[in-house]
Amino acid sequence: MYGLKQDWALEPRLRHFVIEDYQGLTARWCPGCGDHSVLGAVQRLCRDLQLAPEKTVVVSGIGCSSRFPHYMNTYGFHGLHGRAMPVACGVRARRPDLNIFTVTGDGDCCAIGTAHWIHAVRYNMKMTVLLLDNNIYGLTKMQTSPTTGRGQFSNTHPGGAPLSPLNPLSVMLGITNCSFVAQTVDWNPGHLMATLRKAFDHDGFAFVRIRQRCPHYMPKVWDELIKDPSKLLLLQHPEGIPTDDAVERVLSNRVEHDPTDYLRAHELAARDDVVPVGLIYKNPNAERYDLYAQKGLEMSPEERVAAINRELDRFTV
Amino acid sequence: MYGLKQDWALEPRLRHFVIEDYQGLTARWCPGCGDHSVLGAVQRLCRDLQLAPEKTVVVSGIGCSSRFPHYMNTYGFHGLHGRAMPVACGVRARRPDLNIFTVTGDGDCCAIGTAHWIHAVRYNMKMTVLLLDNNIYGLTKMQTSPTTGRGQFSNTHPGGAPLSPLNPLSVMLGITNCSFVAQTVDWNPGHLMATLRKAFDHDGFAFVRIRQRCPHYMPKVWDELIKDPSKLLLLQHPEGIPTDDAVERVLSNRVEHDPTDYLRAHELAARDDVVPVGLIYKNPNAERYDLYAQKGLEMSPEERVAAINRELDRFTV
Amino acid sequence: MKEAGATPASDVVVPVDVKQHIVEFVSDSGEGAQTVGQIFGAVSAKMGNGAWTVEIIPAEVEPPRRSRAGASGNRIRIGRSEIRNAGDAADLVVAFNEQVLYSRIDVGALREGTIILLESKWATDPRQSVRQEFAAALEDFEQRKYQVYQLPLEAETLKLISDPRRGKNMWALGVVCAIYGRDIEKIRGELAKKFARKGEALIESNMALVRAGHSWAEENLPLRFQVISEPREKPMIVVNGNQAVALGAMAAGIEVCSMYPITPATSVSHYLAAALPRVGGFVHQAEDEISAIGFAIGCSYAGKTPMTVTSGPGMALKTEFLALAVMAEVPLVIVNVQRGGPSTGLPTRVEQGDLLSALFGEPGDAPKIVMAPSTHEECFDFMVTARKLAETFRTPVIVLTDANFATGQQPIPRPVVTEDWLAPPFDQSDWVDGVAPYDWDPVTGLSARPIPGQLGGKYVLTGLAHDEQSHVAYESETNQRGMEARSKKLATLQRSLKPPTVHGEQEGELLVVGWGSTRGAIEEAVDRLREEGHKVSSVFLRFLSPMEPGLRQIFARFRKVMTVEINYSDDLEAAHTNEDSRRYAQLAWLLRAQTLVDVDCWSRVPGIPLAPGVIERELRHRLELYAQTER
Amino acid sequence: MKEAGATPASDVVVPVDVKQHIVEFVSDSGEGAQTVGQIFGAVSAKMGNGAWTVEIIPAEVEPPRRSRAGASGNRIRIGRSEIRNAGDAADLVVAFNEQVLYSRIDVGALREGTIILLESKWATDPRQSVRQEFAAALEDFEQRKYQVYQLPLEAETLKLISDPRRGKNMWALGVVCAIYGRDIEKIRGELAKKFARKGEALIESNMALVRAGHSWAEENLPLRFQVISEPREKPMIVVNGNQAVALGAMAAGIEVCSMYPITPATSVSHYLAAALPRVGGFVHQAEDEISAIGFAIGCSYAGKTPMTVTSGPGMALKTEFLALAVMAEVPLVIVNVQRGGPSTGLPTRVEQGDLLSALFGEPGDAPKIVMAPSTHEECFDFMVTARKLAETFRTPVIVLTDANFATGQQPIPRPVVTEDWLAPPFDQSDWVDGVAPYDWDPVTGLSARPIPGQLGGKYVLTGLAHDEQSHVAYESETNQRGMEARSKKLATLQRSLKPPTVHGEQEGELLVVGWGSTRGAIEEAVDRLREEGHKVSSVFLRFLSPMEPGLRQIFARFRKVMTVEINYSDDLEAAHTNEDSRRYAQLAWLLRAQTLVDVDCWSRVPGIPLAPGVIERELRHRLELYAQTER
Ligand SMILES: Cc1ncc(C[n+]2csc(CCOP(=O)(O)OP(=O)(O)O)c2C)c(N)n1
Ligand SMILES: Cc1ncc(C[n+]2csc(CCOP(=O)(O)OP(=O)(O)O)c2C)c(N)n1
Ligand code: SF4
Ligand code: SF4
Ligand SMILES: [Mg+2]
Ligand SMILES: [Mg+2]
Repeated sequence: MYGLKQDWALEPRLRHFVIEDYQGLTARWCPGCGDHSVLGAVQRLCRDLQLAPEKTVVVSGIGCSSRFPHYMNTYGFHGLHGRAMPVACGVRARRPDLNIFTVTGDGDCCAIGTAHWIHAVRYNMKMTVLLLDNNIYGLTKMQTSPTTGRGQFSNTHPGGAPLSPLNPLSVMLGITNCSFVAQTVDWNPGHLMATLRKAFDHDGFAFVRIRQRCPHYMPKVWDELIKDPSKLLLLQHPEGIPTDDAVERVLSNRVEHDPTDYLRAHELAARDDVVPVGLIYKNPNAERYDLYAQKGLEMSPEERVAAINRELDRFTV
Repeated sequence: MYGLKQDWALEPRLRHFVIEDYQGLTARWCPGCGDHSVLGAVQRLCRDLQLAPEKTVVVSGIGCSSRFPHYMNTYGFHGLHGRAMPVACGVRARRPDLNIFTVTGDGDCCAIGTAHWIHAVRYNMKMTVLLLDNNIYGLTKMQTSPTTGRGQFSNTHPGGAPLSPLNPLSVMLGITNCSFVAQTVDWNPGHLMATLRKAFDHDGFAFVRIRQRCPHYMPKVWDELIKDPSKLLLLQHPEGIPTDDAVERVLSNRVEHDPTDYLRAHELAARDDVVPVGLIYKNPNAERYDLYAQKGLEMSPEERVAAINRELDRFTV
Repeated sequence: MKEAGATPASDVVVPVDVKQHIVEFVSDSGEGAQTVGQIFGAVSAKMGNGAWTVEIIPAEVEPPRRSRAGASGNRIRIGRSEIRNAGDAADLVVAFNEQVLYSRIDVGALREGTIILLESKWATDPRQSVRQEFAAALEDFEQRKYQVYQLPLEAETLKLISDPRRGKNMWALGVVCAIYGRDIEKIRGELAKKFARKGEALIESNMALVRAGHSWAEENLPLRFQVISEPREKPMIVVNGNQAVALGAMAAGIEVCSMYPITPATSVSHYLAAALPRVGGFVHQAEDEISAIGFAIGCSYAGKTPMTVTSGPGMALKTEFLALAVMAEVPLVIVNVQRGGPSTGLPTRVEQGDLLSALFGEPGDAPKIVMAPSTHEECFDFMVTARKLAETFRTPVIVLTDANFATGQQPIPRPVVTEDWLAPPFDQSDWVDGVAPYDWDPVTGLSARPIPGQLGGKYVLTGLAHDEQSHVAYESETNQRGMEARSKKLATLQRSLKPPTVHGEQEGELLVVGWGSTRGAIEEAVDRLREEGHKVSSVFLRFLSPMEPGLRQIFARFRKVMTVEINYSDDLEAAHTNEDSRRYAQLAWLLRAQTLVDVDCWSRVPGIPLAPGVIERELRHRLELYAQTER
Repeated sequence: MKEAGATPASDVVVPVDVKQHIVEFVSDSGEGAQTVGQIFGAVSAKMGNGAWTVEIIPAEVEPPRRSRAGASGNRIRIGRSEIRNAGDAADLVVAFNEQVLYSRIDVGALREGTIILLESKWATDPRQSVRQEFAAALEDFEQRKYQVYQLPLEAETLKLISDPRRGKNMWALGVVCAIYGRDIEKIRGELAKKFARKGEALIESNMALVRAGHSWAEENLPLRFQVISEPREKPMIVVNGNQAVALGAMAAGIEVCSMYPITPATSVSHYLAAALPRVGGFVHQAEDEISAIGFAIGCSYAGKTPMTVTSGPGMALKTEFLALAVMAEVPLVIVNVQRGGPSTGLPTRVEQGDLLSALFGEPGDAPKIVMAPSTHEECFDFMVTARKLAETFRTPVIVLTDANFATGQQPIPRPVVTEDWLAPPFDQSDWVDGVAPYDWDPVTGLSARPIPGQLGGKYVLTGLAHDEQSHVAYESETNQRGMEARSKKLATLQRSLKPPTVHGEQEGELLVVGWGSTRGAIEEAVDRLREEGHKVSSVFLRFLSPMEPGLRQIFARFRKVMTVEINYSDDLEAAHTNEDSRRYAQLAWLLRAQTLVDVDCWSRVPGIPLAPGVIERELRHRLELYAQTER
């Protein structure tokens, strides 16, 4: 069962991928669920970038949103509730060659996964992270999540959620090494695609919070936001998410924002009158733990045996 | 084993407490350890406020700092590594009458305890929280903590810590409902006392990050800070931590800061050229989960039995 | 196949007398089969029948229509006397389309002769594919020897309302009520409860549908069954196991339920979230399961009475805090509504796979009390007992239920709640001077505990090894003494327990040992074999740690002892194992170690409850096997 | 009492020939007794003696001086042949003050006749209290019949350097080397290793102190012991168990150690943090233990070879991920350096309390491989085996060591590392078309796994119940099949194992069964009894899951079987339990369930290793007891 070839280098193959190459099992989300649009966008992104499916890994936790990997035709890891981040970081550690997408939900990421989320932001290992934030626990049938609005009915708070929602954007901005924080909505495919593309290209931990419709449990909450596009504030900047006419036509409420402006990013993230969409913050100078982790990857078996023998020398009497 | 009296009301007793009433077992920290000063300060605070020792609970996790409860002569809960917050929140839930201190270390709070810390800030239940931040894992003999400086030698990073430290202050400011964030140093007793006093009086989750000397493992790091008081930036404001002459004499590097100014708080928290000491942020309007948790506390046994019978009615055929 | 609508029933159909019958309603998710199934069960209970209602739940939130994956509904087993399990194959199934019916066929819920009342409209569906599927199914059903009656479900419903998806369930309910002679005015009461907030009009329009279905069936269906019932004397409540646990928790005086959502445990807290504020408590939804138990431990330390409730993956996360509760002797009730494992496993399905982890899950020696209710009544009662034991023995108590209980609904006598169940653990009078916080009784291991606020009781709780003063202690003797004290508590409890009662003869060929929700099914299987003259008895363990006494004596009276469980074991006849390596079912493992009796086992992990017929078949097989190998 | 300095030794003291001797160095923390103890052990090993060195560690970081709590140092047991445990009472103790010596007396480390070399300066300490304490101690020591020699430790050291706290340990080392005839030039080599970076001058000044001590002893002490040694042919390494594990990990090709600090496991990663980057890997210190194992699982899924290392509370936190690794068949080596439990327990102390939780800790059925090395060599070897088994059986493998191994140092033959141990689990050539990601072999349960990057191998790993394609599956049969496949793997491994070897006669009165670090002590105790003619043998299990085969056959050859373990069990003679309720030691429990043999046990939780003498006494007692009750 032990292999022969030491390196993971792949001979170049001439292949062209079409969208079907990225489609896995039939998605079983509710009709109208925002997860469908995100899935489509990620599949298009893979196609546009011609990512080799076998070099692509989608890691998730548990939740409606975390079923994502099953619907992709790539490698996938549908792990434990709240624990997508450590797994994804582990996959990255010694595999600089893989494309990694991490998909998580608001409960998965911001409740049970909080510690790993905070520290994954700090580790800043290269991967594209999608928070599918529907403001509710979907899979377990409508319990309050950290991002549920105050007063919102849920099965664990039939009298309404007692606390104002956690703001994942604000939280991340407070973390050292935070390098890429964007927000978009699942129902604007143009902006969603542009955001994913920018995130994928980012050299580090690129976090995209996607406001995601859950028509099954939260029809009202999402209807309001969708019907009134002026509730979205489009952030624009040459360094930010590029926007085209189609996007700008719908999102008329716009503002210039330099994503490297830390305080301005905080100010925007904290706004609760509008939903800022675009690149909130970017720090190209953040340290990358994956570069630290990959040290020694190039050593040959002979070099390693020799090095181990040098270690044994230290203990030899 | 079941009791008789239903309520927890205490008959008034005429008692006067002296410092010895708060002193428990002999503290076993290293000579010169900053934990000693914090212990002394907390004991003085209790004495000054004449807190009934039996109405006072000190909750901690595991670490050098978390041995704190043993050295107090009050009720104490020396729990699990990283888990002081949920226990303290549970103690508070149905006991508005108790004085609660939560003591934690930088590993305890900002590594393994991250999720509970973030959410405890959000719950904003009334208690005084002391983060004894020595930038290292003390008890387990010198491993990197999230607040360890980049490049610092430790036993898990003999080549130097690879990442810049997490900033607990910045993290907390990003959390909804964050209501009180202060910073002080263990070696300035005046400022320490004033900060603890202010924190104790706060109606909510009052978080004090105390820069704490660990002469045993990190003599250099702390020496530098102690020797050069200009490295500390004293925050002053009528709403902030009151400072007296003694404090001001040492801390000549001063600035006015309105603790309700959210963005300014972020700016100050993020500074790494100086250590701002004082009240960084305060939000008197934050929601309090303990008030939600205490509902129904006043119901009599008769009322409760009647209410349970009404519940049974719902299922009766 | 009978074309129901086309076969006018004779005016007087003589009802067939049956002891028990199993009825299922299945529809697409969202078509309301669950609602009417529950009502049918409740009305039957009200009329004095024994009843067991169990939900049929799709794995997805909004599965596609007309799909096997989408089947949603209820199975209701009613009987003359008490009904304690969901039974074998269904006698009558109402299906809103043929695809959802297939999902029931797939799990073996039907048998030759099962009566099927099937929506007829698919025969004329505009989509050819649908028409074909339907026709093929009808043919298939005929071959499978089901008795199919077609129902003009939607057509008749449309006569009364415009959106049949919101009413055909009620019409179908009317049909079934006609078949079983249910008192349809009792349905009114159930509808009134359900739609209380939505107003009288809705109740009336639903009643109209029920009546319409009823009349249609009386005129067009030649089916009548009679399950004789006697009106009850005592008031009954109809609850599923999770509701029984929640009600028991309130009756036990538990005022805080600290939890994190997880299937199939969440519904305990859903109900408590609504109910606890009314009885003076609240549900704390924590950020994760670790925090949930930590919060509960904090509450308990402060003298309040909390519980936590979870399932497999959540139990795993609670391991560390559970050990602290054992070590520092913090009273706490932990309910584990078991689901299919390991790992995420089968989240909505039943398993009894958490017994060994409940006993041995924590690194180090962590003796605690583990109980498993075996009836709905015990789901309620054991919460009260568990809380009492937790306080008295100063220990966590794990209550193991499972997804079978969680979704199975049953009428049970209405409990009479007393005030002393609610009493707080302690008053706040002064602590007796000089008594240590862990004043372990040398014989029983018991000690009283101080509560913050109690003058003179101050101590620092710790999870480190500690002496009677709760001071951290590294001495060998102290560590040994503390361990001993905690272990003694189990022996003390064990001495106060009675040997379990044997169901059936006190001696014989085979003794079946079980625990938890399989009781009804196992006893039914045993009774069937006994009726045939087999010398089979059964015994149920409700205490798993400590174990009830007298087992060796009981086992000695039977030639062979085996357990039947819903968890994994290597099969007795499996080729891959031998006596050296066979991995036994969890209770069997415990019994072997404790009694040294060669306890055999038959266990399976089907994700569904073991039907009495399945158990009966396996016991019969075992009897033959033992006869071959041992005589 | 002998006043050493005052008693000029005769010129030629004839050395007393001994088979083995136990020497201790104890000082205040920071005075360097640990350093010289280690050097003494290493030098003895170098000279060809058997040696076991164990640290004496205070519980606090900087304990007060001259306190029992502050004792820090080393015990070194040397012998003619291999030494495999720390032995009974010390033969000779060098103590830097009388208080630290008391801490050794408290744990029973001394006996009548033990030679004590005690710093003399306290007699003239300026503090009266100190003088009194010292005087009282000397008197007490006389009563306890110790042989006390006073050493002018500080006085002599001051002749060479100004801060005696930084040198008296070396002087003391010189003294002991003189007593045992150690080659002091060999010390130079050790010092050179230790102070390599600090320069030649420091090495020289230390050597000067060693020589001074040596000369002083030759002139002033009438003590000479000879432990005959033969120079080794093969090269040896001197390692503690944690170092052996770390070296084994590297030799096994493990390139990532993902961990969170916890005593007594951390030192594995301390060494690896320095060494792995040199051999092409790294240590990941995660934010907690959950993340540590999650990261390791991610590495392994991606085709790299990780390990995680922890102790009790950390194991508890890993429970959920461990179940995922079992369920989804992710190869992973988990080292648990056991400490005192439950909960935070005794963090620095030894226990064997995590056996049952290793086997049964996870909710649901989670079969995995569990191994326990019983020697230092096995600590190294089992890492290589564990990694191989993890890959071949596609499963997590738990390696149980403990705090006794962690701190006990021993010379073992230097392993010869081969390249194929390091080979990555798979090359990246294409996955064979049509082979499912879980293509469970129907007989063995084994299957090959695809690795991201492998063309044609794409699959989505899941912790839900799944079929061969790794598709989530709710069907009863699929769940049963998956469970069976995972269980079969253990049976497959079991078939490839040999029965364990019995130490001593193959049949007799009593068979002692053990596991883990107690091996050296148990076999020494058994040998002593055998020398007296008792028919006692012992057997050690290195595989705990699956268990090694043939146990029933072996047990059958002995009248009585018992385990000796360092964990809690209700005592055989304890008043509080009976046969129904007795809680057995962990291995005993397993053996009883699997073999149905009435396996007895004697176990204790002293937080310190079981000395051979203690075991010998208990075995003797058991032999008497059995003789009384059974004949
Ligand atoms: C340890 C553990 N706790 C709880 C659960 C139950 N659970 C599954 S998904 C989920 C929450 C899902 O919410 P979210 O992450 O927001 O995802 P969504 O379904 O909304 O996409 C919970 C609580 C679990 N599987 N494992
Ligand atoms: C679950 C668990 N993991 C690890 C440990 C080991 N441990 C004890 S204290 C500690 C870190 C202490 O660092 P910190 O919180 O900064 O406290 P300090 O000692 O510096 O005051 C660790 C890792 C533990 N006791 N429990
Ligand atoms: S419940 Fe909500 S999040 Fe889940 S699939 Fe349905 S719409 Fe999507
Ligand atoms: S190690 Fe550091 S933190 Fe711990 S007691 Fe010593 S000085 Fe204080
Ligand atoms: Mg969600
Ligand atoms: Mg620290």
